Amino acid sequence: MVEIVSALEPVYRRGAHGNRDGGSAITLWETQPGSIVQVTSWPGKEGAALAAINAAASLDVTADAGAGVFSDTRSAFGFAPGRWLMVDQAEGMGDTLRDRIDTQTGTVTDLSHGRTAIAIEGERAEWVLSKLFALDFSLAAFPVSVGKSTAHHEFFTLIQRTATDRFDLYVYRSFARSFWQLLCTSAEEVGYTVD
Amino acid sequence: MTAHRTQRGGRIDRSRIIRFTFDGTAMSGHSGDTLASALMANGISVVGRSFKYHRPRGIFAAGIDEPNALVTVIRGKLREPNVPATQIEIYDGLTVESQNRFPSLSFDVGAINGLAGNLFAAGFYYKTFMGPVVGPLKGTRFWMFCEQFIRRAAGLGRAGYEADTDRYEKMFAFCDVLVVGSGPAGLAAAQRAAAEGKRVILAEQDGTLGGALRWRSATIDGQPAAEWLDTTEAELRAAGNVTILPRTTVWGYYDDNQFAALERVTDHKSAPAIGEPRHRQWTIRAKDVVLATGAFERPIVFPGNDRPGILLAGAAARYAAQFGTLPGRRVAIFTNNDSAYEAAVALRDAGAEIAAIVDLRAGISPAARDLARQAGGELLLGHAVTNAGGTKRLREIDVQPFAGGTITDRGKRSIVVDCLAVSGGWSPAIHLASQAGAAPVWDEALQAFLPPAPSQRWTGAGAFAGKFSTADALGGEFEVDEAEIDYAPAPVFEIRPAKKSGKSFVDFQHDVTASDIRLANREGFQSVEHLKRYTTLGMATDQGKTSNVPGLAIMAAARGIPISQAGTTRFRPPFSAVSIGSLAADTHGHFKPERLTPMHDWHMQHGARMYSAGLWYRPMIYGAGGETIEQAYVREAAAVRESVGIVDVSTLGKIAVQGPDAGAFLDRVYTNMFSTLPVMKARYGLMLREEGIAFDDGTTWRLGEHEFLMTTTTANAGKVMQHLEYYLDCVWPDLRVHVTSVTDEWAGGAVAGPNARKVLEVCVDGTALDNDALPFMGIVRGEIAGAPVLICRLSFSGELAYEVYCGAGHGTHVWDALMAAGKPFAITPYGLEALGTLRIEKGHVTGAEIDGRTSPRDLYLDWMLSKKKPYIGSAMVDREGLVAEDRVRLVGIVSLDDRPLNGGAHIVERLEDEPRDSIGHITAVCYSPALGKYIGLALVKGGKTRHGQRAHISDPLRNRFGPVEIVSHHFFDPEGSRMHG
Amino acid sequence: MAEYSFFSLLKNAFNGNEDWKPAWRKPEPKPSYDVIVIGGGGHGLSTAYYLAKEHGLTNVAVLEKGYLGSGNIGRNTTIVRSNYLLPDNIRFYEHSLKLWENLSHDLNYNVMFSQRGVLNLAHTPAQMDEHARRGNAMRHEGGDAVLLGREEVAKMVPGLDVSGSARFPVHGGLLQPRAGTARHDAVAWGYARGADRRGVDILENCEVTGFLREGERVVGVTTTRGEIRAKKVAVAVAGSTGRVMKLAGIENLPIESHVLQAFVSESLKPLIDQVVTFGGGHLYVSQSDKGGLVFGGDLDGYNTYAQRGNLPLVEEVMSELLAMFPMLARVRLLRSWGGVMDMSMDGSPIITTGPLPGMYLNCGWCYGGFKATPASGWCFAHTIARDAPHEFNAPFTLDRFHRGILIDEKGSGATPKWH
Amino acid sequence: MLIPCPYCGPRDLSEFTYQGDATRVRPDPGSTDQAAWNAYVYDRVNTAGDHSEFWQHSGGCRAHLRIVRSTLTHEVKSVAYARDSIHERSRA
Repeated sequence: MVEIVSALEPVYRRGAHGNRDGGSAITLWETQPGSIVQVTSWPGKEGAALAAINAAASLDVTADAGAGVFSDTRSAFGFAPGRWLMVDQAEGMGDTLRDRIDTQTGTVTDLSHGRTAIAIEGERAEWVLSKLFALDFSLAAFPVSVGKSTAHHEFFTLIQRTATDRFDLYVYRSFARSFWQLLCTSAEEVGYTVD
Repeated sequence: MTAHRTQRGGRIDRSRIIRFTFDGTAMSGHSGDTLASALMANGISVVGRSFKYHRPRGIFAAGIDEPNALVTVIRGKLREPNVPATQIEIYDGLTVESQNRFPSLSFDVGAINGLAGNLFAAGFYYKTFMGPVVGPLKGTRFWMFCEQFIRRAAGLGRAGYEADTDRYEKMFAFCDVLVVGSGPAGLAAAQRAAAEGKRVILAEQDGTLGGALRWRSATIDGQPAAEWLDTTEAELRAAGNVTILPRTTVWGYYDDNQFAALERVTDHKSAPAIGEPRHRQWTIRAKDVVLATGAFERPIVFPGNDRPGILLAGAAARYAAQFGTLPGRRVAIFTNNDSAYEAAVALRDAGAEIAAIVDLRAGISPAARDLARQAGGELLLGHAVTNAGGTKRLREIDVQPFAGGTITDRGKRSIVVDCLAVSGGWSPAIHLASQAGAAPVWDEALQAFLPPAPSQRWTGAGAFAGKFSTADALGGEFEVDEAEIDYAPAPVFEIRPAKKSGKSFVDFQHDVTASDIRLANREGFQSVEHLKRYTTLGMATDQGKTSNVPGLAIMAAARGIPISQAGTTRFRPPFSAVSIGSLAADTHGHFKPERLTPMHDWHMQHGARMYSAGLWYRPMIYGAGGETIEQAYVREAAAVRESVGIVDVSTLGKIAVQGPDAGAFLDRVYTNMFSTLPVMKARYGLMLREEGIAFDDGTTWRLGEHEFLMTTTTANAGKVMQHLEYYLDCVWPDLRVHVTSVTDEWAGGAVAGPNARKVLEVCVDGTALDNDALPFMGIVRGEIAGAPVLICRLSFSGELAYEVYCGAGHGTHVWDALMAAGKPFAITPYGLEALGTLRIEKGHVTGAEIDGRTSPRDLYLDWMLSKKKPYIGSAMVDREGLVAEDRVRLVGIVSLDDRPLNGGAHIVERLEDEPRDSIGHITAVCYSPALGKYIGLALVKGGKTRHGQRAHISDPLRNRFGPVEIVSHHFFDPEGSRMHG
Repeated sequence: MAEYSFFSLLKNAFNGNEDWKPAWRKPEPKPSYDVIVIGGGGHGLSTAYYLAKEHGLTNVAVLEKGYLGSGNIGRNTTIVRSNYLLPDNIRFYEHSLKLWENLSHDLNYNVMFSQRGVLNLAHTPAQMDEHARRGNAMRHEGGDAVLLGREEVAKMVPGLDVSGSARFPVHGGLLQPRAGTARHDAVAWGYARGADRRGVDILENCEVTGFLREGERVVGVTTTRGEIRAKKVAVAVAGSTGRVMKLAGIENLPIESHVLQAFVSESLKPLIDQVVTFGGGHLYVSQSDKGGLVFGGDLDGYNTYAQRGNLPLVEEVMSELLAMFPMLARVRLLRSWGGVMDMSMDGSPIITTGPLPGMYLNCGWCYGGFKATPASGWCFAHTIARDAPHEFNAPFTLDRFHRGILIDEKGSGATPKWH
Repeated sequence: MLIPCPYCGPRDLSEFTYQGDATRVRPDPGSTDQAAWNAYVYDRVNTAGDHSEFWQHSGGCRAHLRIVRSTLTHEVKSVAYARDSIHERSRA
């Protein structure tokens, strides 16, 4: 397999940065999944589409708006009516889902190359993300495993909370470098480490 | 330490000396001082000059309402003008300059304007400077001559041209209860909400919490107010559900309880910490909000009321009690209400001598009498201050008996004082409530506008709601011991001695006087808005916080109507001025994101000069060894025609159109047919707007029975996506079609030229590439260097050409492989300029021709209009205006003088006519290596009918005129034999 | 002696300014007029003025629902220019510019028209070509336009970010030297006084509540100050067009009402001498004689009659301003406000007879209303007096949309928020 | 302004794109009734009051919504997915 080259390479500077007074309050890294796949069902076929996702990935996503699940290697969440994002560290999930979801159920769109996945973890993750997105990141309003779609200016972003202090962000690849730089700048105040 | 610093008291840290400079003079103050209190402590009486008459002015207020003491804060090369000294917390190294004075604050030549005050009355600009009707200064010339002097004289502080390199940030916050203001009302509200477990944000515009608790005397639950404040603040800080934001002004109340607030994060520090923004712009979404914004004290209007040394009584008390600074040694009080008596006591307690308390009222409350006794000094009830003397420092005041609105000369006397503390009553700070949408209500008893009934989810508390006592502000549950004074003022706003004795100011900063308001009335500028606009009352940086109500009252009196009928202006955001940087937040210095193709780094490493196309960066040319742009693109374009070139086309919009009805949907979206397109074939399509105007074009590839890959132009990708989504959601929801933007999923490279197939044959695995396997507009899947690719044989250049798509993460890998495979054929990377040249030679249209005004017929694309089916635009494309004879239509033009053509030049039939009648314009130009000529595309009236005719370009802006021949836009290989070959 | 002059100012200064007359009378409505103009904004007042001055019609009333000039005439960013692309627009706005050049004399009222130049920046070679096309179009119609290179722009506008590292580096710009700014309120007041002195009744606080009809024909209006009849009823109410026309039974028009926000900074010593517009977005800025930077950008982009906007647009405008002038981050925004724009479907106005007999309609001003004030009134007065349009407003018909004879300056079609 | 997206919940105005008057009815695709087409493309009710309009949650789930909102106060009175409201209209 040919490696998927990161869009961030020249600006991805591992190590500790920003204000070091309190150490690093957050950690940032690119998760580089092998598969990022969108599944969209026809109205009324949401159940069948979900069943296919859950079967393909051995997950248990429910039909509620924004509902999601995750494991060590996979995650899935709804981000629009009848629309889910399915992420797998391994390549090939697109084909697996295409095999399981027929035309009568919905459609599968492979976005493995088109989105850049960034994780932000740490006690100040909510604070830093609140600089960019008009979302309430408190645990009550944004529980663990839930997904949301949002935007900061031109940066369209999908966000899944994967721990009380961790969020996984999916941004368009062509914007990823600018977004990463913005994220790093926003994190300087609290100190951050790129892993 | 100075004559004006009190011996003790105040919430300042006397052990910490802070050094700053004012107009170049080194001074010092204490931690806890504002610049205003520190200047006062240093004995500075004149702090600024007024706008129009350049009158010397001193500190008048203690808060955001300060009209006079505006200064410029200087940090390195950066200047921040017009900052109220009352809002600046001093820090070591603070450097400030006074403003609007020349040559110096103490001697200002502009003060000469004051001598001709009657000439410069309200509206004088409108009545003169028109200049002569004939001669060299007619028209606007005389005015413009005068204007340059007026402009220089006007304005307040000077901003610099140096780019501001500080950081600004945004922050979104959500809460159950936002409390605006941390005076007693705000603190109590925050405490209550916190106890109920609500998520609370408490915003305070000052650096410290407490509002009036910091200077008014009262006992709360047995504790002195200041102690209660400290305890309560500590409790709130300890609670997990309260966010306290000091130095944060809530300045905007927007729809649906969204608030804009400015936090001044580092303005009070000598230097910011790493990563710390200067300002943070908060957008707060609050379920409920408590407006506890307090009230502004009003001045009383009388002749000479702007002398340095005259200030608001509440402010005087605050300087004494909070800052341990005396505004004067020998102080008189002038009031129409009880609250100033508290101020008198505070000043007295801090060490000032109270010379007299002059009260317009004949009788006062027992509490006020008590306070008067404590303060000492003469109590002059039924008296008014009728004049004030002293230029750079108040020297004396004139006092006369006052009864029933009349001043009597008998009993007139002068009192020597260096400070006059004035109170004309209080105006609740209702600005945010007014922004939220409703008109305030005039309260006759309090002589003030009270907040309207809420139109959004807010409640009011404390002085904001007309509840001025500490007990009322805190609410019922506290035991409060305070002077029980009466806050209702006498309804007197102006003192008008019979004999005119000087200017009586209403709006201090803008030098609007009471006579200006009466002049406005005489001239019919009576409505509040006319008053404001004609006299500029309330338009200064303080937005009339002290002047609005007195101004309105004087107008009402002049008109002989009650104030309630005179109306009030609507308050608009911002409540107080906010830095433009904070509103731009993270975009300051980073205006828009950069969109990069997967091969961006390769282009940069190979000498590409980049061109910004919307947010994208695309190679314009690859500069080889000092070539000009023209030399580079001619070389690149020639290489394509002669052998092979490669261009990055990743920026083209790409949309996955999926579902059983995808073909039917495309038939409606495109003017031509797509449902009949075979799988693994592509077709060029044209989209119109409903009006029948060309919208976008591109090729769409059928990858499966139910799966299409649509390409759009780079510029319109977003618009087309939205267009498709709109029709699927709002017009044809029954169609089972999904659209997804996959622009970023694919890297695309177009390999073009007679040797294109040979290049691919070297590197593509898994598929044949011959004419049968991959005919024109055919598509195949294969692999290049192990990466899966999708190859479509289509041509924008007119050459044998292939678009090779692969996953974006494989983009550079595949590009490298193509470059390696092309090496024997001298494969040449080419940029937008060469791409443009090749397309002009072929007569293909782009955004320059599909400009939102041209119809498909104008572009000779009518062959693409299907007669077999309706499509978006089909019903309107034949309207009379769209088929008119005189429309401009697409042609080619050839320069006949062998000189370059210019885009944007016009075409005329004859150069001799004056004015020349334009028959069209040039949309795109190039030097054509294939033709050896300068050519262009143009939109010209008559279009095709002019082929073979001579015309002229007329480009007066660039002084380029010359003959051209109008020809077909298909310049090169019109039969298309090269791309089919 | 003219009513207003330096000498009259001096004379009055010695009298303590006690003798000035009201700028316009506040008369009671008469039962009938030859012409009623609905709308006491810039366009309504200039229409009344030119009806009296150019056509001898003085039995005219201007009806204003609030105070005179309460609408967009006092809410705009005061820019006057004729730098249009399409000939129909150039001719009309060029006529307007010529009227502006003599307006202070004509009205004996200093409207402070300052021909300081309007500079449109270009940030790509393609944008330079677009500007050249526009400037050449202006020159071919007899207007003034100059194309400037980057160095010339840098010299003319200190503080402008002309560096190559700007996100959208400046390539040059199109300058219209005769364009500039004027004092917006003065235009309303000057026309009001001019019309008043010629006999026109200006009726403030007189809201139209209905139309009087005889058959199809409009023969007057009902108002909050009583019924008023007229031979001709002209409507010039900009953002309120939809509301007023509904009173006449016209339910649909090619108009949407949108809010446009405007902004002013605190007063500063002279910093920016021209009107400068950004090509990497949509922003225009100039500095008033009082020293405030006056600027604005795009519409908020949704239908509204509320004269207030929302935050996202505020932030976008500030971003664009700082992209041009990075020194302004430390300058402070003093005030923002909103005006309701009557956005037409092609971005160009409507000045026409009809749509009902006895009625005349002037609307669809989009962003162009202020600079059009003189020509709009001039052409509308002609149309009312002669029952036919002048050649300058002949293209601005109501039926052009249906016929497809569009004057689409921006090429963005029937989506008003994009014009 | 906040818009209550049925999927995403109340979201900031900045995430939405206005898509105009939702009372307009597109004629049958094959219709040749010019007056109906003209009305659809160019004429607007431009209501001062409760206005029925489309918004796209373009910075979110991308669904089009049909919203009734006051053009006098900006208060959102009702919201539904556009596709559902079209279905209802076509059933009616």
